Amino acid sequence: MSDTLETQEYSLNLGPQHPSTHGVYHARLRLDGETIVSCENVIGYLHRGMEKLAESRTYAQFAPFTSRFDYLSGALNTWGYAMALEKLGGVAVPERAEYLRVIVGELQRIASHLVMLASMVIDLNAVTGWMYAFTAREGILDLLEAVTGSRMTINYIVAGGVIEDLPSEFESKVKRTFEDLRSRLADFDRLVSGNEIFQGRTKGIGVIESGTALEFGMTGPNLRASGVGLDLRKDAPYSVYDRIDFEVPILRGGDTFDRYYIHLLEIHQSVRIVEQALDGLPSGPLRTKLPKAWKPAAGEAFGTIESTRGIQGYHIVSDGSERPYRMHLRSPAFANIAIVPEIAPGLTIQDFVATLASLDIVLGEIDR
Amino acid sequence: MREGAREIAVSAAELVATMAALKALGDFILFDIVAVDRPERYELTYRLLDRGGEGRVGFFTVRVSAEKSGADEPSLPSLVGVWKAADVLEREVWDLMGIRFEGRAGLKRILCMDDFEGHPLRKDFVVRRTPRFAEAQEGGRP
Amino acid sequence: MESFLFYAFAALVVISALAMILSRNLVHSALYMAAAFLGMAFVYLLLRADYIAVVQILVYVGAISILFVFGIMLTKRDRMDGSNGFNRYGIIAGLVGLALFALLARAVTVAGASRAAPPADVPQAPAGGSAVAISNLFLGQLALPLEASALLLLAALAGAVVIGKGREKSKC
Amino acid sequence: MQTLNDLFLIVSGLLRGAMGSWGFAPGLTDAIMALVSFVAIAALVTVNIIVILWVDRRFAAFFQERLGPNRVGPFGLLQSINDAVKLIGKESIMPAAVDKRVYKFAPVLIFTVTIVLYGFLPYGKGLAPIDMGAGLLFFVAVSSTSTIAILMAGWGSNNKYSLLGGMRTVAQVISYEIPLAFSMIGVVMLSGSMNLGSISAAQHTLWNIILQPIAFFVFIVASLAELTRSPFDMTEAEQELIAGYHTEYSGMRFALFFMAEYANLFSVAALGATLFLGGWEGPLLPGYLWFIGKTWAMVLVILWLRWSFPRARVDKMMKFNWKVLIPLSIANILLTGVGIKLYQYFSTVGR
Repeated sequence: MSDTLETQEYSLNLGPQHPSTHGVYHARLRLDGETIVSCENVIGYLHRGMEKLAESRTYAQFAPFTSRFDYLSGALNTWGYAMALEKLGGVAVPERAEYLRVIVGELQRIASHLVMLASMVIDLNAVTGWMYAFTAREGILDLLEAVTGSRMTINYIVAGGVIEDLPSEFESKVKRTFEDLRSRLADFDRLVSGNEIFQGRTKGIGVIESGTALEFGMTGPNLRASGVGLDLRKDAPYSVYDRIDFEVPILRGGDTFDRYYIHLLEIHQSVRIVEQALDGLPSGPLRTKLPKAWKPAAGEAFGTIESTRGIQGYHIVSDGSERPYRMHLRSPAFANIAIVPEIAPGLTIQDFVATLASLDIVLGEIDR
Repeated sequence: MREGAREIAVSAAELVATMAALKALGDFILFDIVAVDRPERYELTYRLLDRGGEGRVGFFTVRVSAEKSGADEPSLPSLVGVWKAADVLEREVWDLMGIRFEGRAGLKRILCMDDFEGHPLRKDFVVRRTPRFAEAQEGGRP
Repeated sequence: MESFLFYAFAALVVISALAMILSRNLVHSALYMAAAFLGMAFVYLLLRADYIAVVQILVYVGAISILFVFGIMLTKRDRMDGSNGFNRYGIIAGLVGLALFALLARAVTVAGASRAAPPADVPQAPAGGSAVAISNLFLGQLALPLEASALLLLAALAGAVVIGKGREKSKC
Repeated sequence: MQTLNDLFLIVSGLLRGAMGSWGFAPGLTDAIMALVSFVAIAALVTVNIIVILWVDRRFAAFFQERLGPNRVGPFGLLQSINDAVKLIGKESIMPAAVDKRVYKFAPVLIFTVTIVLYGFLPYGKGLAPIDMGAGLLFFVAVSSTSTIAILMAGWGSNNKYSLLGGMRTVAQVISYEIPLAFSMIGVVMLSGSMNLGSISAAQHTLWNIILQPIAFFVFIVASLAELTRSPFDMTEAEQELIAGYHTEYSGMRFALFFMAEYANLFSVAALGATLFLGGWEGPLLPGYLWFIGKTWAMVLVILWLRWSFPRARVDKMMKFNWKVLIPLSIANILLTGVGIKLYQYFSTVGR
């Protein structure tokens, strides 16, 4: 008789239709009981060939498509694309537009982080926390709708500036919404973060060391939760971030709880940024108008932006025509999810679901 | 090097050694690989994120070309041994642009389906309405 | 009424016992076994032995048969249909079974004949249920055997833990 | 007042009298009365499920700053009926690879067990449909058989998620049965009976929750696990196992599982009310109203817990059971025994 009783491994397809894969992510797991032995990522179920589509659209026509990459933070996607185009064509952006971009971008970040918090706690079955976060997000979406006209796939930031000015009495609306947001976040924090069961489910689970995170090219909150302070808004300031006083929260644990908690901290920083940007909002034009058939000179440009999930990069190659010769998106979630097979072995299914939720993936951006 | 050019071009043979040397400097992480289908060659841009400059972050670009010879599949040495991030990035380039990376395992499609035919980002890829799968439509797909 | 119920439950026991033996599927067999246990519990109830019936359900249906089913379910299950195959001992088993049945039938008839005068120290089922009587018996007259069996079970439990954990892990 | 209190007894007495005057045989009368009480229980189960479903939704909505169902009927009261009709009308899909007999029988079994449980509850003084000496033990025993139904569903569905749910159920329910039963022993010791009616009557002066706070805590936690309610709803953890053991069920078969879950919620809450809150004991109002009221208080507590906590981890939950709850409940038995002896000693000395 052998020293230990033998167990039998079996495989389980977690996804693509599964409640907690946040879209159509598919993990092929080998399990021993409920413990994961190995994991294989299967992605691409949402692949829409966006990079190919870009080659048959003009630069302006493709802009709305970019908000469908990371559909939870559409405004930031369009901003990244706009910055790449501005680099490509050497277009100047009016100052007021930069401030408006910061306002809309940070509101979008808050909304996206709230979705992350909500979906993370619902994956741990804290249903009430989920409702709290989504109710808070509703207020932010109302603000975004008031400015941009849409709630999800925001197409507000275009190459050269923004398309609309702020509506009237926007500042007082923001003030009210933020008050509400703060009290809701405090409720949420008390309800979820301090909960013993929640901490037991998340602390020390799915730890990503900073070295591993860098090796896999992780960026964004997930990297900052592992103790690496890398945030383009601070480290390579674009737009007007160098004029705004904010902090980049850094946590050291690298576990699921830290990845969750850093989102909460970042929301507070984004609130600060929006408030300062509203205070410092200069007057002036909104947009450097580009011609309809805009033809940048042949060449290439790489525009990066600190998106909600990490550093997003748009690599655009122009051949002098009105359509891009090649458009490539460097998607942060694509790198973030690549780490899953590395950290999955040893986790149970429950922990896997929690860890996956904390990585905050958006399949629209991964599959492109 | 940091103060000098932010961009270097290397040959395919030197790629791995260059990258390993850059990694040994300690502050670079592999950020992205972009492949562009130029008329006469495939141009690959390896973008590294440089965290070295006193709290400032920059990007460092390494360019390498894969020649379009008569064979369908141009190839380059793989960087999986240097950065683990290269795994999915190289699979993406292989999937969409059809550049084979040598010296690594598990180079298979990542975004398109496993039985997809062709490499969609190549300029000679013809976009059709019907999907291209190895098996005919009426044949029961698994 | 009572005899009708008895025949119904007895039929349940016999049919599920037969089905357990004859079923080709091991899991079905285990489930039929649970049904037979349940039927036995009903028969106990009819005999006014409600405590025994409870224990029958709690231990046999609620725990033992579930562990049986559980154990069988987790074993290899490519094809469950032929998992409870027959072997060539069928005739011998049948003969042994018949002999056992004859023995039991004889015992029952003998006991039935002497039923008129039950031994004085066997308590009759009281009106408030048999639990009180049984617990009095267990904690009084039978305390020593009860404790001995508890010790035995504890030893078995510890042994099961040791075997289940394996040698390597139990070191740490 | 007394009339109101004994309303159901009087009605059943009248029925029996009427049947006697019609010349029915006593056996037949008994059978008909059993049928009547069965129908009454079934009606109670059904009405209860509908009400609990509605309350659960509205209660959750209240916690989550939502409105909840409010369109169908006044305050959305008919929403549950609407859902029931929908589920009955739906096609009951049976996957091809299931073990047909096991798959079909599991929902029937689980619902049967649920209805039987309702028969043991003491709804008022002398109002227990099945009144037996070891009633409490019987309740526990019968409720433990629902495990086998869940296991059948999980295995019969031929789905790995279902099987995982079934596996978790067995580990969870069988383990938590131990502290659940142990937590009741203190109460049994205090009242000196396992008859649920006597236990209620024994709490005439003082509710057991005051004498047995530890047991009450253990009971609540363990019954949450027994019911597989959040935070211990591992068996159907929708974020991990889709829907656990009933992933492959649809239509009326799914409805049976669903209804059984909520019906069990009520019966376990009723057991808690009987054991710790005095059951039908109470001044002024008729006993059955007290019983229903206390049960609903327990139901609301369980629902409140559901909407407040995330799901625990399987291994931590098991550790909690074996390392905290069981020692605690055993210590409680010891404490109760010592307490009873001390009380007896001092009360005799005092005399």
